[in-house]
Amino acid sequence: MNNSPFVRKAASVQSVMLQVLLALVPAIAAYVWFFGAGILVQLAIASAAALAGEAAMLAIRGKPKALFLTDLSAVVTAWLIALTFPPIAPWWLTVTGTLLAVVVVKQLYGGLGQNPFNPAMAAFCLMIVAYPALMSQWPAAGQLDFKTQLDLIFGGLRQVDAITGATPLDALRTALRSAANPDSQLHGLRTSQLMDGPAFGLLGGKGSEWIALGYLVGGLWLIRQRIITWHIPAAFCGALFASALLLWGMRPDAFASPLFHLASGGAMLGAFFILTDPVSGATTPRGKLLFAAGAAIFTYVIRSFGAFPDGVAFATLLMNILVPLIDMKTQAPVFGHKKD
Amino acid sequence: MTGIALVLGAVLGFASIKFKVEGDPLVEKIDAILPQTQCGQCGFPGCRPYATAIADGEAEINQCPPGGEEGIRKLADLLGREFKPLSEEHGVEKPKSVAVIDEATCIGCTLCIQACPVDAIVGAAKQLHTIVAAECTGCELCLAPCPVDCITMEAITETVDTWKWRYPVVEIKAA
Amino acid sequence: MTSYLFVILGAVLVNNVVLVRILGLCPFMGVSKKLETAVGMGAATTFVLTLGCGTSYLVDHYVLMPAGVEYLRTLAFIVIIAAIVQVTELVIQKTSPMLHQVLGIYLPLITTNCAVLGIPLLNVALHHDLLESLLFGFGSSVGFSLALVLFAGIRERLDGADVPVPFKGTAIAMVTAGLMSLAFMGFAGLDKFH
Amino acid sequence: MLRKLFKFHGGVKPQTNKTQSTTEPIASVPLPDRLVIPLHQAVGGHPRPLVQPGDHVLKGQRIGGADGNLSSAVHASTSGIVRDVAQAVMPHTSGLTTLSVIIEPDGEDRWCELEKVNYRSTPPDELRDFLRDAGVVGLGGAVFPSYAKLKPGKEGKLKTLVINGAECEPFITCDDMLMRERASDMLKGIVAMRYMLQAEEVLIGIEDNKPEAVASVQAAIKASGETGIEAVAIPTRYPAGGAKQLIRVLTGIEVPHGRRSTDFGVQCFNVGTAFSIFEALEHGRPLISRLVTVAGNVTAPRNYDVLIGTPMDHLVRLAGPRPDTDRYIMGGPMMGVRMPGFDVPVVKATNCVLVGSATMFPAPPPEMPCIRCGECAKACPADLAPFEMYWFSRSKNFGKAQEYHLFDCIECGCCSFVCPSHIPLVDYFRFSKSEIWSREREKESADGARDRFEFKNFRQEREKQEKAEKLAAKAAATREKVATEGAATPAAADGEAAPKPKPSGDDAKRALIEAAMEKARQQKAQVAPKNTDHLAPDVEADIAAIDARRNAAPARAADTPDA
Repeated sequence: MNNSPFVRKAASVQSVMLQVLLALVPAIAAYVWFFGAGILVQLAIASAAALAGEAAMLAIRGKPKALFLTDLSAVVTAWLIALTFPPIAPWWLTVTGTLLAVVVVKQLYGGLGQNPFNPAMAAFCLMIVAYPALMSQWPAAGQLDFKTQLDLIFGGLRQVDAITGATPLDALRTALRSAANPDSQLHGLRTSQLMDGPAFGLLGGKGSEWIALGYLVGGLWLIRQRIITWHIPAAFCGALFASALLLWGMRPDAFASPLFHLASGGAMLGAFFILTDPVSGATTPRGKLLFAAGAAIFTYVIRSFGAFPDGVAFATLLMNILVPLIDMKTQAPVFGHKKD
Repeated sequence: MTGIALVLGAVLGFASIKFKVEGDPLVEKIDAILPQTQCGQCGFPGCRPYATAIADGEAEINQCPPGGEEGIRKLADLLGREFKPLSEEHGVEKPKSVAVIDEATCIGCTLCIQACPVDAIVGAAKQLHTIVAAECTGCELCLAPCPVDCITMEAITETVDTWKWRYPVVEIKAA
Repeated sequence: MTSYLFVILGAVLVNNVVLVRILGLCPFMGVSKKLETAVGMGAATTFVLTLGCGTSYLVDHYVLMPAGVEYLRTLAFIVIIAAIVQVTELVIQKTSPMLHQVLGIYLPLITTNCAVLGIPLLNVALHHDLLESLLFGFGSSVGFSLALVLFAGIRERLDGADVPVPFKGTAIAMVTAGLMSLAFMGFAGLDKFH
Repeated sequence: MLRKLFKFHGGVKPQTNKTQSTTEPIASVPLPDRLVIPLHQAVGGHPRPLVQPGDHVLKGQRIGGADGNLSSAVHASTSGIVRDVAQAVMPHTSGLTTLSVIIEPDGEDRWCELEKVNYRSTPPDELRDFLRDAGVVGLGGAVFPSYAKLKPGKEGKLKTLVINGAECEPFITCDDMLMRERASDMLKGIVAMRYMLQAEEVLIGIEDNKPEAVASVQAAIKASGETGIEAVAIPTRYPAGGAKQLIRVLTGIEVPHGRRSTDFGVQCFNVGTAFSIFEALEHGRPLISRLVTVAGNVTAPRNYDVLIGTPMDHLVRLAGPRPDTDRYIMGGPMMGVRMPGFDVPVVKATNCVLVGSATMFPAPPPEMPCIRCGECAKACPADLAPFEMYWFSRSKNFGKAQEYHLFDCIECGCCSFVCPSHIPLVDYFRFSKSEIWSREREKESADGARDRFEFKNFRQEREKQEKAEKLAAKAAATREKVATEGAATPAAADGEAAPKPKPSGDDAKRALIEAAMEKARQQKAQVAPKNTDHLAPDVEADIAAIDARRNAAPARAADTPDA
């Protein structure tokens, strides 16, 4: 029989994870609206792979399967993977990434709650390092119908270069670098001119900026539900905005605007859903601020100067490395030991 | 090449004189981990000599039965050595106990008093001896010298003051 | 001035000696169980490597090259490093016997730490001047210390994790090192930018 | 006038379940057949028994004397015959026994002669002794001897005396009922305490879910005409009734772990304690009864005035326990202690007997791994990081757990209450704490053993040396004698053989000591094994007899299997 307390609040890991999944729905809706239903297929593939991988590991380790499969943590990881991978990534890429995330990055560390790295982001990094081409092909909004997407996902059609381009982030960076080059035909063009193409929308990529809005809405709802705190999103957005503002303010022609950075790529997803993963993220209030601000700066640096299309995933992993030290050094003073 | 070697040799020689090491605080740290039963089961005449031997690399860390597995773990941790199970030739880990003198049989020979390494037995020649239970380390060194075998070891029973909360049992219903 | 900064930054992050160049894995795995020892090892290595880079540059330029015996470079560097390690060991033994005990065999093994030999050799290969050599050595060793300390932080926490038995200890540490290395790949391309 | 109140971090709001037991006034309990009064009921030393089986005792008669620095007396709760002074199961999770006085009531309930005290004309030290002998201890649950807390700090006076009527635990209403029904008597106790502590102001903190109690206390204050005493309604949030949290709410002061609150000019007592101090001073009645809430899985939850030592099942029967009752909990659902049985006695710490069943307090869902969500840290009223403490407690890394201030944990249960992974966090902390305490005890005894061992070695060394010196002196004397004699004989060789009159040469001295020590060693070697040889004849006879017995024993043992 248990000891005190004998009463508990009705709360469970499952309900936490379920609410995170629900919060992703607006963004997914926007995704489907602008880019077609292919993403739903990806979500299904990833979920199935995650559950299968988790079930296999639980079976090998002799852990109760029903308990841990229904906690939905694997599904959250799967959805994050599906949402960060290109929607037309071949199925085996999604499956491999998901399995790596669940089996290696999560279960080898002991499963739920014990992984120092964010499984979804580790999977993204692994895949983008291993298959840079496949991981960088994004269709433009409304470009591909569902049939073509299915063909791309399940093989067959593979002359993707003709129909897809880089992400708006990548495209703009390349364009900006070209604009800086006197030999290029883009030389001398302003950022606004560079963003005039069909791939760009009001702030970021066409369509993708609405998805970012979806993440923002879902994330704010999570804060209201007290699933996440304001610290990480605020610090991430603030630091990303500030670092973008700094360089854009100095050279508006060479760098993208702060709002573009916020509305593009994985910024919103990262701020509300990825960096807020409590397992691999910092936990103290001050630690969360540091953690998210650091991630934002790394994100910006990698986006602007690095070799990869987006920096959120790498920045997350980099900050994950720092988490034990951040947590250790930012412990709040306890009752009676405060200095005020 | 030889020149370089000579110069470096000179630097080394100078350094070895300049930074000569005296004393060994490590022994203190090891000694602090040992249970201080002074039982000699490790093969050394007391805990401190054993600590010195460990520090000098002359003894293994798994020779102390009263310290048990946990003691070995702590030593391994301190010294950055690998954990190894208690060496069987030095004894087995037993529940902590104290020696009790059967006062009906004791003849007052004082042999146990001389044997006790921690002065936990009081008494005088030809008088009953008693063990101060609070000071007894349970080393069993008094058992052998007693000519009338009147000393026995009794496991310490739990009282409210020494009662411990158990490690929470993780009950996961198998699915 | 900026170029020197980039030498350091490049050595610390972009071409991190452990996580990107995969040098010096022996102490990286061996002395990272505890934060304290990792910090000590990092400091010792930083000292040895920085000093080693400077000394080996001087020896290379003013002894070996004038004498035309560049083929003795590796040998000479090893001897220099060995001597510096010896001195370091004596100093640590004197100033912090606990650290000396805890670092144990890994302290003299700094001698054979491939990072410590590799960085001076890289200095030669990259045609660094004296200041650059020193900065490169310093940056690399700071990168080494950084990786070591961060790794130790994670490993301390992993101590309490319910890692599957076959992966406990070094195995999961290797996986972790791999993932850290992956994270550092994010810096790829940064050094080319300036 | 509205007082500025402060906030403590965290806290939770469990269902209070208090209204059920406040509908009826406090009731008395018929005498049970047997009272089991544990001698050790309060923090501090174990009181020694003052009665023997067969003694007749009167109500209020002291049966256990305070022992040692911090200890409190124990009294017979009614008149009757002492049946036994023996080990009995105590109301503690462990189910261990403790020395208890078992009294069979004679039904007369006759008081012994009671001695009253006028606290204003008695020196404080005597007053404290009086309260110690009256067995007054903190009735909030910690049962700390009150006399030890009734000392003002270094300055000789106190800023604030905090009286704890917050009663934040769900289900419990005994303080509420006390304040409703006995406010004026309680106030007199408070006035006495204020006098002893020389407190400038008195703040009575009451959670605002008890408006009747607040009104009653305020009326009593008004009626008494005392100034500087105020009943303050504080926001209802568990654990506002924790002493540290209440002090924080009322005064803004945070008393750190391990520090005395008087150092900060504050002291805190429970309302029940105030009442029993009144009883002791005004009527001379020692602490032999207390108010106990019976609630939970019973048909008629209610408060009772219960004699200390009354078996819990005797008490619970009055409230009508439901048939599926499977446990009693002493205290509330957040911090209460599961009882090892139903017949354990009510003691001074028993503020509530919470009757439980599997449906009322279901077992927690299976424990999941910690996901570091930080809910526990948000709920912790001590600003701790429970998930970090848990992480290291679980892996038995106690040093690290302590680095995260394990011992600042007050075990209020908020963290376990909110944990979405259903981890029994408090159990892990209790485990770690008792493990650390046990290690500290071991360490202490190890240090003592080391000291004694080293002293013994030192002593042996000294004895050896003294002996050697004595022998050396003797030898020197002999040699001197020889030398003087030798000087008379001219044949004696000079130099090495002839010792100087005063052997100042180091070599000679060392040689001498060595020789002496060698001799001592030999002597010792000779003596030691023969220790039993030189015994008195009667002892030898004893040994022979014992040896014979011993030899006979195995023989008998060997015989038995054959038989």
